[in-house]
Amino acid sequence: MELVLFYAFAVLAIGSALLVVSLKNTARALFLFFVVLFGMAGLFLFALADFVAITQIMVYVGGVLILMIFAFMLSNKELLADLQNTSSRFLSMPNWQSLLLTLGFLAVMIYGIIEWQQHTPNWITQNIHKGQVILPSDNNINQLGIKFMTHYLLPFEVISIFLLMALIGAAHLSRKEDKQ
Amino acid sequence: MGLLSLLIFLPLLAVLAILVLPNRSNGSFKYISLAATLIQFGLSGYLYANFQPSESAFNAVSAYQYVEQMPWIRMQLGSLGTLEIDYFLGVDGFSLPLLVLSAFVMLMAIGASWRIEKSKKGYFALLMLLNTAVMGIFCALDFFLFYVFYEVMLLPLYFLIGIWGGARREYAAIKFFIYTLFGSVFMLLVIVGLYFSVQNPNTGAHTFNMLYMMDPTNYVPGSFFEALGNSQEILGIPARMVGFIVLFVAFAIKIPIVPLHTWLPDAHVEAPTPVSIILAGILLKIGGYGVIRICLGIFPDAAVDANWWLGLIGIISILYGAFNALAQTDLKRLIAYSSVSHMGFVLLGIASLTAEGISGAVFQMLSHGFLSAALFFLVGVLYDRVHDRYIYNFRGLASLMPKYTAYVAIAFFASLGLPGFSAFIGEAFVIIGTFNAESLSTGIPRWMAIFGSLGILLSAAYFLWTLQRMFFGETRLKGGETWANSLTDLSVREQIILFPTLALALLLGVMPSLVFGVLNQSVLSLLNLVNPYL
Amino acid sequence: MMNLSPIVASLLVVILPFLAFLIQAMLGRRSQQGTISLLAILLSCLISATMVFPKIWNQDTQHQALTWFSIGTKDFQIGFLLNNLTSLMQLIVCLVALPVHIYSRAYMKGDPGIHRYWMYLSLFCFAMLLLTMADNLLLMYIAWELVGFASYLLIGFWFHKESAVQANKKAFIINRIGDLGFLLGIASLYSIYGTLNLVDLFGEHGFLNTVPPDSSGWMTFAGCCFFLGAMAKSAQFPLHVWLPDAMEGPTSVSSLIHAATMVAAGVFLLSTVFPLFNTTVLLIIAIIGCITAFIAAYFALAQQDIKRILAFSTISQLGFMMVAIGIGAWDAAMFHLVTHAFFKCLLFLAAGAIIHEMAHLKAKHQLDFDPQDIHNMGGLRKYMPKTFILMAIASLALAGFPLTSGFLSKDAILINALEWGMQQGGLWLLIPIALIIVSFMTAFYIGRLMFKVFFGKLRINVENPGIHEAPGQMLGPMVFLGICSLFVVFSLNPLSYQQAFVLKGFEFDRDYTELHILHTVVPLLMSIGSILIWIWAYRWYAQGEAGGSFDKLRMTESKLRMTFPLLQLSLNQGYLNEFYQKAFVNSTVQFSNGLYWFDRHIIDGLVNLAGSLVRAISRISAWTDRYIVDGLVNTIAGSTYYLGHLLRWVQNGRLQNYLGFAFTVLLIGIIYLIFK
Amino acid sequence: MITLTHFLVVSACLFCIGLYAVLAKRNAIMILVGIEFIINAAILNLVAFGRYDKINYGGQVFALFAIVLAAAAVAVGLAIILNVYRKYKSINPDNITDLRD
Repeated sequence: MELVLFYAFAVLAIGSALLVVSLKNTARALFLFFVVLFGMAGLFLFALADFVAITQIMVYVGGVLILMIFAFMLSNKELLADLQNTSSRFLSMPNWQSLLLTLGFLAVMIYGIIEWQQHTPNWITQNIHKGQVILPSDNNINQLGIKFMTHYLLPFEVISIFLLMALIGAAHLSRKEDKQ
Repeated sequence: MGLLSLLIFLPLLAVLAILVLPNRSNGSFKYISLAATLIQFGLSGYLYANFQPSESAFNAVSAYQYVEQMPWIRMQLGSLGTLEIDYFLGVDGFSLPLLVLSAFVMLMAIGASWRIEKSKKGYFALLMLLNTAVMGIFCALDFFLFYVFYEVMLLPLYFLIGIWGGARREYAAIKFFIYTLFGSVFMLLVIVGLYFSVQNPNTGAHTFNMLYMMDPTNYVPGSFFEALGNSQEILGIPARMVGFIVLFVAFAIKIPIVPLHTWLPDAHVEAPTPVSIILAGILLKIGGYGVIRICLGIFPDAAVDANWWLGLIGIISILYGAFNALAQTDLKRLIAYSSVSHMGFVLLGIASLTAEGISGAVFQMLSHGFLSAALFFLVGVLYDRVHDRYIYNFRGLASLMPKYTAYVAIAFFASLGLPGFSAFIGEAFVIIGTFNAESLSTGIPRWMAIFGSLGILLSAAYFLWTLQRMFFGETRLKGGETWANSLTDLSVREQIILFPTLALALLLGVMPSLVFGVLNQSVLSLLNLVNPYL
Repeated sequence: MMNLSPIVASLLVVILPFLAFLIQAMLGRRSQQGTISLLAILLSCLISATMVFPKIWNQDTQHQALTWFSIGTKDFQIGFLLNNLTSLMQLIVCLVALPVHIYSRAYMKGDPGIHRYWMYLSLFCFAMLLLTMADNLLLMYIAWELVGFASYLLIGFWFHKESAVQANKKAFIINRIGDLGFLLGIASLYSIYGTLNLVDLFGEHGFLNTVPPDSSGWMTFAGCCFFLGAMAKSAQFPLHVWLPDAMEGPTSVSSLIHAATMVAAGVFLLSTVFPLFNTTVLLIIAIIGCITAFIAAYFALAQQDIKRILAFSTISQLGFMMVAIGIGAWDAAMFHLVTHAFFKCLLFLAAGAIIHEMAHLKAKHQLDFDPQDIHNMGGLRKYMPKTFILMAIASLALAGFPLTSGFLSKDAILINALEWGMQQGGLWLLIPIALIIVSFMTAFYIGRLMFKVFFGKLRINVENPGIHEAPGQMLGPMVFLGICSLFVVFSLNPLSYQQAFVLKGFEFDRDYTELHILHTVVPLLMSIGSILIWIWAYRWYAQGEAGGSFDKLRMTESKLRMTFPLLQLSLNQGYLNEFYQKAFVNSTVQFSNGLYWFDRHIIDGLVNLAGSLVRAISRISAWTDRYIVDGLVNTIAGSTYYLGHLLRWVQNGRLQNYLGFAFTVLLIGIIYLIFK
Repeated sequence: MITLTHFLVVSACLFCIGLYAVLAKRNAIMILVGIEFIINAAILNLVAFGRYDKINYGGQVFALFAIVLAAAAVAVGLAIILNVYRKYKSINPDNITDLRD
């Protein structure tokens, strides 16, 4: 049952992602992107990262996607072009060079994963032996909070500053330039 | 940083300032150049006033003053030993007057370029770069450094003639450039040869230090230019003679001698007035200076053997230049050929190897520096007004431009050796020295003095002819009324430039001790270097 | 008056005109009266006459020098040497210059360039005075050239007159030839004795032969060089041609420079360096002097320009002085120099006055004639009696009549020459004989001038010619000079030149014996001969057929010239000018043109040929390069180019492509790592 | 049993899809989306490996960091896209070839 659900989510995510890149209409693709993110959040749950999954949905769906849609709409010429495109082909033709490259990467990675399976890293086996793996019964959120405030305090602060900087930067970049 | 470095690199600062300033402020370039050169002139005057002649040998550091010596390039070249190039500056009685002359002529040149319109930034930057190079040449005591400055000098001149010149400027510029390069490339060979022949007695490394090159004991036994008992030959000519000839040719092109003079009329005619002034006032002196300092200093033995030929070349230059000047119809070309003639005296004086001759030669260089600069400036005045220099197109200018005529007449008479002006002292002592050479048995016969003196006569002929043809008589101009209207008399700026020049020529003519006081010891020590080979 | 030492006083004498020159130069047009110059020369004159000459003449020699500059181990000095010779010369220059200055104030009045005139005149005085007192040859040479320069300026004073500027050019260039001689003479002396100082060379008195007579070739050369210098300046044949042309300058200038002082500088120079001359040189001097005296007198015979007659007479008299030096009687030469200075100056000033009046006449009646042509004059005695008397005194002095100064000095030269000639014997007697003939010729041409100008009647036919006596400012100086032309100034005995104080100041031993008989015969012979010639000339010109009207005179003269080609030759100055023009000037010009052609086409041609040759070679090599070497290279380069072009396509500015390439390379790298 | 390999394969697929989007899409926003895919693939890996690190919770913590980074990247990226659009009136990267030689 668990495996079935996992596959379902995986297929959902990968399928939607394939659609996202294949669709000619950007508006649709962006909505499908939302589906991909949902799928991914589901997959996170299977990795016992419930908080990450929640954050994924909140940040991406609530923030990123909205932003993207806004941006898309602001570039209204593209929007028009896309709306006109609806009548023509539904799927865009794949770009063969990119496709080839991508498939090459996929092959290399699959090969890497297969190779990797033969010798699992030491720390994983050690942790499994010591039983130091996250279990579905663990209180993840609690632990995460503690870790953020103790062990990862510095990166946490740095990342918040960084986020602030990024937002200010984004605001600055996107402001309308003064006409001289 | 010593005073000489300051003197050399001050114009370079001006170059930087000119390059950094935006094109918008191109009115300030001339002021920057003027300020730099004025400071330079003051500085050189200060150096001149504080110079103490010393009786040291010509190849001793103590004979030079304001010496600056520091290692510049030290490179291990494996089996060839250490490459030893010094930043080595110093002045003696030969270079110091020329230094002051250069600064003064530069001032004149800047004054003459006051109204330049075309691309001021490049013009003044090049002018200042030239200034640096010229100062460096006169100060350098390291042959490598000398050569660097020597080559640096070519570049700005090429562009100054080639860009700001007259109708055939490209031809003239290229001719000038190739001529000079022809000499200096061979000079480089000799420099390298000398380098491998000379050792620094203190470190044992090969060196470019000129003073070491002047001491025969510093030569490596068996080396190509070995000074004592050298038996190397090229095509049957002794190696040191070859070195001497090659260096001499390099400098002789600059002097210039007949038959290597043909770049000069073209360059002068095509160059803009300030560049003509610099060419005549400074550049030609580098040739004479090089012959004295380097040819005589480093190869005194060869110089003693070759001086008969040097004298002959001097005579030929004097007479040939004078006769050619007589045949000219272009005023500027006339003055250019008169330069050839007057610089022939320099060579003759040097060749005489007498104190009178060499002093006269140096004095003649100074005097010619002032006077030819003034003459070219005067031609420039005329050319500015009507863009014509053809002698037959003018007549009776004296009534139109009395002040101008007065200046021209003074400059002409000063150039033709009227006593009271500097050229007289120079020419008279070259003749006296040359005549005296026979009694000192330096190998110059007396007939050379007699033939040389004919040059003085001819110079009177062509200058007076020009004066009579252009300035006296009833006013008749080719351009008629329009010319008569545009031929205004000298402006204040022009007088400010001309007056000190001619005043200096007069001052030097009346008080030659101003120069001889500084020069005399150096001449004597040079002769001490040469005399053992006589 | 203050009591200055003679050296300081003579410094003042020299400096004052120089100051005047400077002040006049600065004031320019603002000072036209010439007061400054006049004042300067007046003071100089006074100082010279009261404080220099009396203290030096026949007393101690004074010498003072400062080191001017040193070359090598030798010092060159600047200083004054005051002895009999120099103080006398200084006084003469002052005494002649002063009247000329005063005269000029009236004569040059109203000339637009008069400020320049005063400037040049002061410059000349300065240079001439410096010349007289220089204690070394270098300084003397400087002054020597400066007087030449001043003379150049003054000859060309009216610079818009073509003939004037031609004349001054000619004068300067010919003087330059002499200057070269002087310079080479200096150079030879310097190389023989190692000094140029007159005191070192000849001792304090300046005329002691302390230098051992060295008869080597170079001594002869040096002597000839100095003589060449004197030849040009003192207008000796064949370098005399500039002097007649120099008459283009104002007459006052001619009187001062080209008659009295500057042209005599050559004689002065030779007297100064007299001990240097060996017999060869002296003979050359005598011969040249004799030829000059004769030829110039001959040329003077047929001249029609009043100033040219006087100019040739000057040349002739200078020749006399040269002969005197050549025979060793340089004291006589100096004596003649002094007397000649006064009477020749007077002659010129008087001629100036006449020309002035003739020019007035010309301007007043708007006639077209040459105011200097004696054919246009005549009968002026009636209009200008005082001028006539003064000019007559001067003419008599020139012709050597008793009671004049010229009689004394000319006799001195003639008698010395005869004594010398008898000593030498043979052909050398020709020289004194020639001199005697020249004396008669002198009497003739000056008589011709006098009679043509002052006797008969005015040949310009106008009613009421309006010619009158010269103004007082011009007459005064002339009177002074007239007095100086009389014997009393020089000797109390009008008949014996040996009593003259000038000669007494220069006593020295002669090489030849004195013949007493000559001292009575020669003056007598000369006087009688001259008087006879004057009478003949008077009959011929004043009363005879030539005394008539202008046309008649001209006809007679031209007829005469037709019959006597020698006269034609004389009028044209022996065609020497034409000869020089053809032989020297034109050939020099042609030679220089040829040389310039050579320069342009051969030397520069060679350079350009070398250039073209290099270009031709480079063109061949360029061809080889382009089609052979470059063919190869081009193939390589071409393939590189296409390869590069291929790669260039990578740089298409599309970020995605860049990324794609990056990933491709990454992929290839990974695959490589996997398969390694 | 869901093994680590499952996650890795899924993330590899997603990464490749993202890569394709980045390389091939002709719309800057879609490129951004592709980048998000790649980041998500990485997050998935982090989370998957994070299961075996209970002590530090490194995987999940860094997953969270990565999400934040992605959000920041998107913000900045979109701002840049907007500016580009303003300047070129296009967000097709093919039209923006200022880097061409």
